[in-house]
Amino acid sequence: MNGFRIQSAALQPNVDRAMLQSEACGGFVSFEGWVRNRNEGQDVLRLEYQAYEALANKEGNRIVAEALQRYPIEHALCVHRVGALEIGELAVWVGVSAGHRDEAFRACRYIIDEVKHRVPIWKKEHYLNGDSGWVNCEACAHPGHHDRPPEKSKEPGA
Amino acid sequence: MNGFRIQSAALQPNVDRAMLQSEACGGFVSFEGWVRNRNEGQDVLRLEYQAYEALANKEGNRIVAEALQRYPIEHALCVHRVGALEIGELAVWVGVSAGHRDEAFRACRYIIDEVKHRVPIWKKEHYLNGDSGWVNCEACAHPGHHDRPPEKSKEPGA
Amino acid sequence: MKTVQVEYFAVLRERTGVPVETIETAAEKASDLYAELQQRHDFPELASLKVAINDEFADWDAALCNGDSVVFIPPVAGG
Amino acid sequence: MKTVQVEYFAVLRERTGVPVETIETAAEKASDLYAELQQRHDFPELASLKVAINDEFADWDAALCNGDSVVFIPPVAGG
Repeated sequence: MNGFRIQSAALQPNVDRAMLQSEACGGFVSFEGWVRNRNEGQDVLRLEYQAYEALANKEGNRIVAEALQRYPIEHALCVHRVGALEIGELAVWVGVSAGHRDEAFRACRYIIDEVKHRVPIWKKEHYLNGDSGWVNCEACAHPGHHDRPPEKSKEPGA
Repeated sequence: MNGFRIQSAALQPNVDRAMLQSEACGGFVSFEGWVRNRNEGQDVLRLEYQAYEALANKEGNRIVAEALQRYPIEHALCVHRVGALEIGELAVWVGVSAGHRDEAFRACRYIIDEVKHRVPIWKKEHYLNGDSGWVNCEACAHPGHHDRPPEKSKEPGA
Repeated sequence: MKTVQVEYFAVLRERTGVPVETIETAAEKASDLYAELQQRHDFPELASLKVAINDEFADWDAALCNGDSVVFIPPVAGG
Repeated sequence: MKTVQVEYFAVLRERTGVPVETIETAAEKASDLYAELQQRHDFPELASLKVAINDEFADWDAALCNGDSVVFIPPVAGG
């Protein structure tokens, strides 16, 4: 049970976690990305994730395959949600099981870092003040579209 | 909901995870230590954890407090099981929620590393071949007690 | 002239108002096509984007063929 | 002479066969008490152990007082 998947239904980490269990594994590390109520100093009301699914699935599965090749781990799975999400909801889940904890931590970190940088998924934040904006898109600011000011950050989000 | 606790009942990561949620948090990292069917080349049938509870609780809570001081995280919790455990069962759970993922990963790793080194909890492995032994106790080998050979490793387990 | 299908995501879909367009173009390369659409739809500068052809990442210099499907990829923000 | 309560865990409990003993001793320091019990119960060498007095980690040189509770701590293996 290794790979990457996109879904519009709410994530179920318990179900996916159970798929990664193995009697040979002593360590399991998971990461959950939750929708925060603030980002870059603005109050966030809700989020919208959009994915280019055909390529996102390819690239996501490549990343998980890379993790399985780089680290001596048993299973690795990443699930990303799309559509409208409320504050506190789970946007992305990564689970890694391994013989030992060091590899599980490193592989889990690798997968979420690479997914955030490489997988074609976009996030639009809707703010309390009525504005909205596509995150990380410095070039997207556009007078008249109520986009937020350009961002300086090169690091994609949390 | 921060701290450290020991319990003989099966761990319930879902219940504890829910206690760490916060609308200000974008990242959540958890570690689970599962009972493996092999260790140091021997087939393991089952495990037995014993704790010096009064001091284990003190030291465990100190470790979590250190993590909260060292890293800008929101919540951190560690739960350790004691008693007889079967292969595949959850022996220890650590959960950390934070604004950003880097701190959540680092604090989670800090807590499990320190817990394994400092908290007075002991693990006895029962092997397929009828032997048994207290893990990490090089000095525990004793002819006539069916302890396993002394270990060379200085690193405490998975 | 060739016919390509262009699918839009995120800020580009907001600017075009449609998720997909079929376009007749004389563009030789992916970057030529982007320049053409940039004028029409007020797209952001190319420098911050990537491009995919037939559901795989491609160079901006890649030649476009008749029937290709093209996606321009603004800075991603998953997770 | 003083009276101390000693609680045993892990390999030490296996060697003594009991979880706790009340001991009359002339031992001044924790290390003296361990040496005394080591002979009686065939305990491992002190070097790999730690000691706690009244539920807090202590130095092996710590003075023992009447009524103290003492725990010798073999190498831990939680997680």
